[in-house]
Amino acid sequence: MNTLAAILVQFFELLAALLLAPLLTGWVNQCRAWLQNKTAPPMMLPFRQYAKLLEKEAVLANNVSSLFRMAPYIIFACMALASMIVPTLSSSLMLAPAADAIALVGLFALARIFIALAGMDIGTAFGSLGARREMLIGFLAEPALLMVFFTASLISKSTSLSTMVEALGQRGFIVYPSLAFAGVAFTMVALAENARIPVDNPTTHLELTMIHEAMILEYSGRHLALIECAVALKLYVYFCLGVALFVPWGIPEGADLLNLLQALPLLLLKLAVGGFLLALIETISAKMRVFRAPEFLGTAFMLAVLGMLVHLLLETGK
Amino acid sequence: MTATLPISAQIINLLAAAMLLLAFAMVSQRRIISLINLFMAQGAVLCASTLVVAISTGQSHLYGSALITLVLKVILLPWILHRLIHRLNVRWDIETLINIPMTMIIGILLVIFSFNLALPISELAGTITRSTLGIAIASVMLSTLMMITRSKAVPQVIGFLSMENGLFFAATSATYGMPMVVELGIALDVLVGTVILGVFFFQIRDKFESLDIRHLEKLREDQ
Amino acid sequence: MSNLLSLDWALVLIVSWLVIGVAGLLLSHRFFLISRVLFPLGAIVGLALACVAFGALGNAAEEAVLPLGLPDLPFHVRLDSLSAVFLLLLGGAAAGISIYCAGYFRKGEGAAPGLQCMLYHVFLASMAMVLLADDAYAFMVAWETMALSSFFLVTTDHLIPEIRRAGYLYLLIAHVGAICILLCFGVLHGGSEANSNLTQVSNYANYTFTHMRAQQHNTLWASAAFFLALFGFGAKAGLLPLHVWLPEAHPAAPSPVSAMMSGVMLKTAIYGMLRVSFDLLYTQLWWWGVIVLSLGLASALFGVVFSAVQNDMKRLLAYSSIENIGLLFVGIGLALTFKSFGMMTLAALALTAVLYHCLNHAAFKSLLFLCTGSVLHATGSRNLGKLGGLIHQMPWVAWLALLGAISSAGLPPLNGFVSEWLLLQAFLFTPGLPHAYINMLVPVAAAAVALTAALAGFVMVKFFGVVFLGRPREESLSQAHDASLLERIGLSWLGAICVVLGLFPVYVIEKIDNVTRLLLGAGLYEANEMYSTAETAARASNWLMLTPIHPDRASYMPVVFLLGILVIVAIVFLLVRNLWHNKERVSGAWDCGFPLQTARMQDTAEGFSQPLRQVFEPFYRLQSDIPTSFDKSPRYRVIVEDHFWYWIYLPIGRTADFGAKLVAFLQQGRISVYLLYSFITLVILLFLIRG
Amino acid sequence: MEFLLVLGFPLLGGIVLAMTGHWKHAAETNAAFSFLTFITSIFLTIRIIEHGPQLLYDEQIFVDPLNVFLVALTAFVGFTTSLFSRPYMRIEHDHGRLSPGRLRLYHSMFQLFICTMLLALTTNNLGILWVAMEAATLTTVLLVSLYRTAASLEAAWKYFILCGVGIAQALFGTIMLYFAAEKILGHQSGALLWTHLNMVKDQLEPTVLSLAFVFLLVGYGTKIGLVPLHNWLPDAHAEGPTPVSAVLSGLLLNVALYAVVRCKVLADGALQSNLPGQLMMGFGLLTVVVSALFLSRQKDIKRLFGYSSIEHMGLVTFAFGMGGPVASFAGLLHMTVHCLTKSAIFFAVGHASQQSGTQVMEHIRGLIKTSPTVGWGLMIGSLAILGMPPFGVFASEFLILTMAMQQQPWATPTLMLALGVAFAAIFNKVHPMVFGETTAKTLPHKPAMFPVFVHLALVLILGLWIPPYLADWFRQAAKFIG
Repeated sequence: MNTLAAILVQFFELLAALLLAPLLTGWVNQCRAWLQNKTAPPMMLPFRQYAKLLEKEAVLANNVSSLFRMAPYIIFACMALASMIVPTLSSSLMLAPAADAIALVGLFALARIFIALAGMDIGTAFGSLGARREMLIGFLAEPALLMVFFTASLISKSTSLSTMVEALGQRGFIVYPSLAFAGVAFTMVALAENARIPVDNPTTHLELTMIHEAMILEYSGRHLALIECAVALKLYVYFCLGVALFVPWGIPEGADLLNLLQALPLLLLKLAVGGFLLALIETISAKMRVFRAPEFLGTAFMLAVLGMLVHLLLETGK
Repeated sequence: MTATLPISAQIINLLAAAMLLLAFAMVSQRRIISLINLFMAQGAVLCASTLVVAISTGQSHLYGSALITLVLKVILLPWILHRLIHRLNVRWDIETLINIPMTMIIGILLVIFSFNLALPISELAGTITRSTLGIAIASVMLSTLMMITRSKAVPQVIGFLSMENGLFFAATSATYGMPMVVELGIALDVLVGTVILGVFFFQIRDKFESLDIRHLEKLREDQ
Repeated sequence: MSNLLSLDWALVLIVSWLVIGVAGLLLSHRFFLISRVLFPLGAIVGLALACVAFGALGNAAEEAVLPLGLPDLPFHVRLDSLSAVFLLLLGGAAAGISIYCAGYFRKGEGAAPGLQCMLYHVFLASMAMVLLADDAYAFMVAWETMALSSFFLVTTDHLIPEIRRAGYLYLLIAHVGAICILLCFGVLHGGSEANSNLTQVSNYANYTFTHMRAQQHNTLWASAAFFLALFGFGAKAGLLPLHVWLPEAHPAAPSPVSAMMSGVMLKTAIYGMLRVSFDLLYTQLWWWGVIVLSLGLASALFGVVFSAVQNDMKRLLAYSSIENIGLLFVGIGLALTFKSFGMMTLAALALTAVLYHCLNHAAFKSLLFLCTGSVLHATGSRNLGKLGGLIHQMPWVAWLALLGAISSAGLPPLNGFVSEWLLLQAFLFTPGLPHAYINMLVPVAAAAVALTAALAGFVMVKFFGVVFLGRPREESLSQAHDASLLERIGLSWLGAICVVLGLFPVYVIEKIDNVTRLLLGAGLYEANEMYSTAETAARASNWLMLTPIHPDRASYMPVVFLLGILVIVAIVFLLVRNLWHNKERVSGAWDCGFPLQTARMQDTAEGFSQPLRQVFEPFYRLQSDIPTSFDKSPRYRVIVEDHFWYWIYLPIGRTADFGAKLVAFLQQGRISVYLLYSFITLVILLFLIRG
Repeated sequence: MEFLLVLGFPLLGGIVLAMTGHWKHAAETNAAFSFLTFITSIFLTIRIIEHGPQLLYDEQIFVDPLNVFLVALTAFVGFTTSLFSRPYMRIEHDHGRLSPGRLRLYHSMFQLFICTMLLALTTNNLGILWVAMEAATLTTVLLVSLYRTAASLEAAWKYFILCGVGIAQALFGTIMLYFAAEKILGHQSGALLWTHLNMVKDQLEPTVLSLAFVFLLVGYGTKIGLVPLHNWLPDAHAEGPTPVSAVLSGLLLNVALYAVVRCKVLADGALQSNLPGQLMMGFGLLTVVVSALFLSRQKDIKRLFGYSSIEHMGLVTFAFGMGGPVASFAGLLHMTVHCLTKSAIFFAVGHASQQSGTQVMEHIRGLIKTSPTVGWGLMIGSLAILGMPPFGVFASEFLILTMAMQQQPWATPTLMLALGVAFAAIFNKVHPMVFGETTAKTLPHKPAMFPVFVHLALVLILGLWIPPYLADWFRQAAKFIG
């Protein structure tokens, strides 16, 4: 009986991800508009945007290969798989043993490589420009994210996400200094990975500054819809990771439907607060020069490694 | 101590002293003609000493070796050398790499060195001529010195031949000479060697127009 | 069947390789016979060798004595599970590469094919002999025959001076390495004080490995032997200070040969290292592990940083081989440290990571080198600046190169990720070490390995993107033809190995476990202090899930991973196609208002790696002359060089020359000086015996 | 009876060729005489293996496993050199560098040279040994100056004077030996016979023996080319015609080393302490290191391989210096393999320099293009001489280095370093000569490369599998050396 419940929970997890992700992006745009005292766009705008795009026909550049057509599907699949793995509604998901933290980072890297290759396939200056900058950000962000996961796994003696959530959840409200370092590093990496303001402006199309946008410049119609949905999913997954690692209380243990309903409102609350904080960060900080990004991510990397060192120095003593 | 020695030992010591004197004379000689004559004299002294040893010890093969020395070192080789000098019409003096007084001092040091070198051996030697071993080694060393310091081809060859004389003298003084077949072999080698060197003189002469060794220095490692 | 069956089979197969080689030499004028018959035959022999090795993996070590060799020290041969794993690697890679060779060597270009065929098969046979050798003499003969045959292969088109220089540098460092290995065997065989009885006539017979295993050395002699082995095998593997020859020699060779050298020959050095440090040496000290770990890290980081800035695709792959070798030495270092502290399960984990990565690297590196071979054949140029957009003309090669690139970057569904995952898991256990100082080293080491893996991704994107995607940068590229049938078979065989190694790690690790049990005494899937036998048995049997230590510790299900992605892609593809539409329209790319769009406006290879040159500036020795705006004929040139060449190798050259100049003083040409030498030696000797 | 033929044929050959050397078929008669010598030496060897050591002609001649193997080797290499010199000399004749008169001198001296070496090897009387060595020097000095160029004259002059002085010192050593022997064996002529001395060597006077050994070592050391006394060797090898350099470095050095080893056996017996061994090891090590350093600045190809001969002779002296059955076995093996490989290399070098018209290495390029046999012969030969494993030189180097590691661990790193430097130097010069763009013209006559590949094949076989009868033949000889 519980396998059926597990499958249902896993299905609900995916469904929640697909629904909440666009809403989260809409909510963040609304918060940012209010903070910049503009009139906020409706929260359902992303859904309408996907519907519009899916109606349009996909326009492809003339020397594009089949990799360009295939990339959006793969990227969307990776992000969907990631959302099914990260424990949000329950900590013992069916697909949890399929991948641990390192595999998750690998999944993000796979998505990044495909989107960079798609960018380069077009053959114009913008695609390869974007790919080069994306890979520059990527090769520093990925190890930093790994170090954050290592710090958490050293504390919880395991790299599988469900065990981490359970271990971090039971230890009550003690503040780990190493987790504090890891938290700051995680936010910086999240900003960089999701192409948020300090590193890259998600809304801009200015050739000189755009990183993420440059790669998906040539996409249109259904491909663009999938990519936009994947980006939203990625933001949602990063939020869930942040919740799982740093505010894990309230994520239920077992895989039954009852506590599912009890976990949902708590998750919505955390996402709303997180979304507002993200909008706040975006309004108060300005976009950095591209060559300042390696220093920004370098600090994130150092902080994460420092987190590990602090853990080994202070916390193993107990 | 010399009084108790038998007459033959005294004569041999005398001849050995003459040998050493001749070696020194050859080292300090300037003119080539007299150099060859000194070489002939050294051959004669060697032959005499071998004869005296042969008479005193009754070693029959020593007569043969004295005869070979006489024929080879006193008659044949000087004659070949004189003919060569005449055909090459070299009359000039011998230039040396370092001046004569300096060579003399080195010569004396060499003699002292060969004497204390020969000391342990001469005590063991049973032969009556054991004391002359030091002189024999000294004359070998002096002829090597002569080869090193001369800058002309002919004096170098004469130094080489006088070294052979020194060795023969060492052989007679230490062990009453080598077995006959070896003596013959050595004599043959020396003779053929001299003939070949003569051939070389002519080749060097018509290639370099002079017999100066300093022309023979092109085969070297460039620094 | 007699129990020596697999060893006899292995020897028969090696001899058949030699026979094929000699046949190639004899038929050198009939080109068709060589390429279409002999090379495929070699591939079949390779496959057979892989099967024999696979069979021999489990059972006990077999030994035999061949009539060859010195009178008192005939060739001892031994097939245990360690050599079986590497024979499996050699056989598998040789099969793919030989089939590729059959299609690759075309008529009338390069050196005589008959000679190529002979050298190639002698190279294979000598590598197999290295893996089977069981005494110092047989090992050294096989080792240097391998170096010699690969040298002649590297200098096939010897008309180009750079290739000759590369060949010379390669053989020189290989020879110096071999001398150190000989010295190490000398120390290992008993050292000076152990048994220097001169009376025994055949006392050099104790150079067999079995005798060496029985030796107990004090720490001084053991460390001396270990570091000599590290220097010798490091020289052949391309460890940091001795790596200068690798980026020169591998690209110079024809592609199948550089694939064989990079994929398999470097692994023989790893085999040698494992054989000496775990099998022959009696003790392991922890600080050996730390030194090997730091050297490995340095070469991994150095390799990947340099491979990112290369403009020649084969040099790029050669530097990435240095990176992978660095990762292997990191794994060996960890295993040594764990073993010295007695933590056998964790040492088994690190050793499994090393062996798994050897198999992976052999597969994906030879696949990538063979792809560059096809590209080179099609376009005639190795310079990344002259390639681009080849995916349209060469789809087969492009997609298989993508497969190789993804597994080389260590991305989840494929095999590169599994060994990287095992290595990182091994790192996470180091805090358990009782030595506080090493615990500090762990975060730095883990960070460096993570950074290397990420940079490998960067390199592969640059390699694949610049070569295959975008617009062709030269007009001649449009006539590029795809790989021939035989080449495709070779490439897809290696691609299949990558996929199988990626998706079924549990089977592979079960087989590798025999080796760890041989070397460390304890395998991965054995009951250890943490987990009871019942759980371990369950773990081993569940082919789906790879959990080296314990399920809730870490687990990874590659098959579920791949299925997940494919299912979602299929659902979304069908959903979009039915609910909406799949209309497409082709038009010009966004040109931001400039009508004149040329292929030169794409990113060049230097451009793509420019950010890295800025971030890792101190690593390189940069000379870049950037033209000013008033320059009439602007030429942009960046030369990236290796510091080590200027710090270590040129000074050595200068000292050797100085020594020669000093000694030349001895030969001045004046005869009187020579006589003086003779006289002085005489006097000195007389003085000596007097005293 | 065979022994008489072994010495008789070359002597007869020398005389016959002295008369008919300038005829058209002189080279063929030279080859024929060498072939006959080789065959009779094979018969002699078989007799020795079956019946053990032989004492002939009232003990003046003594043939035992040690020198019979050297006799066979000398005859074989002499034969292959004469085969090689046939086309070589005809090409030299066509190039106008040699007149028929000089060819006559060459052929007769060649045969006499072989005869003197065989005599030196087989004689029991140390005095005759000295005479034979002196005769060998005399015969080769004319050969070295065959071309009558300024450089060859200089080389010949230095060779004659230096070896003359060296041999004189050896004579003094022999006299000392005779002096020490006479005290025990009395005045009859047996005092200089090696067999007698060998029986009574432990009663000989130690101080005199050590003095004698020093003079003999310095004397014959000049002939071997040990470092401070080596100066004549590179010039003689570079200036003489190639068959002479091949025979010089292949055979004469071995004979000189054989003489030193004979004296070492006596000195070891008398001195009880390992002084002779240590002296030889010191000389050997110095030779290997210094000659390795010489290699990197060479311009002339034959000088390069001359220095490489010095280096290998230093290695063998070091091996014999270590003593013990295994080291001597390795020394003998190294002597054989070095002789075969070095003569093969000189054959290839001869044709290579004839093709490019010069011996300066910068101007010899791309041999493999114009004549692949010469190119491959040179490449494989130099790889063999550098001690690359499949070849025999590695087998003996392996033995020498392993024994050195066991007995003299301090010496091994220096040996290794020197071998490494030598490898780097020689290979750096040979590699561009064989590969790369070609500058050479093709030869008027087809080069006789058959001997080269026969030698290299033998070396390859010795590297992989030492035939059992050869192995215990060496082992018997090694036991003699003790």
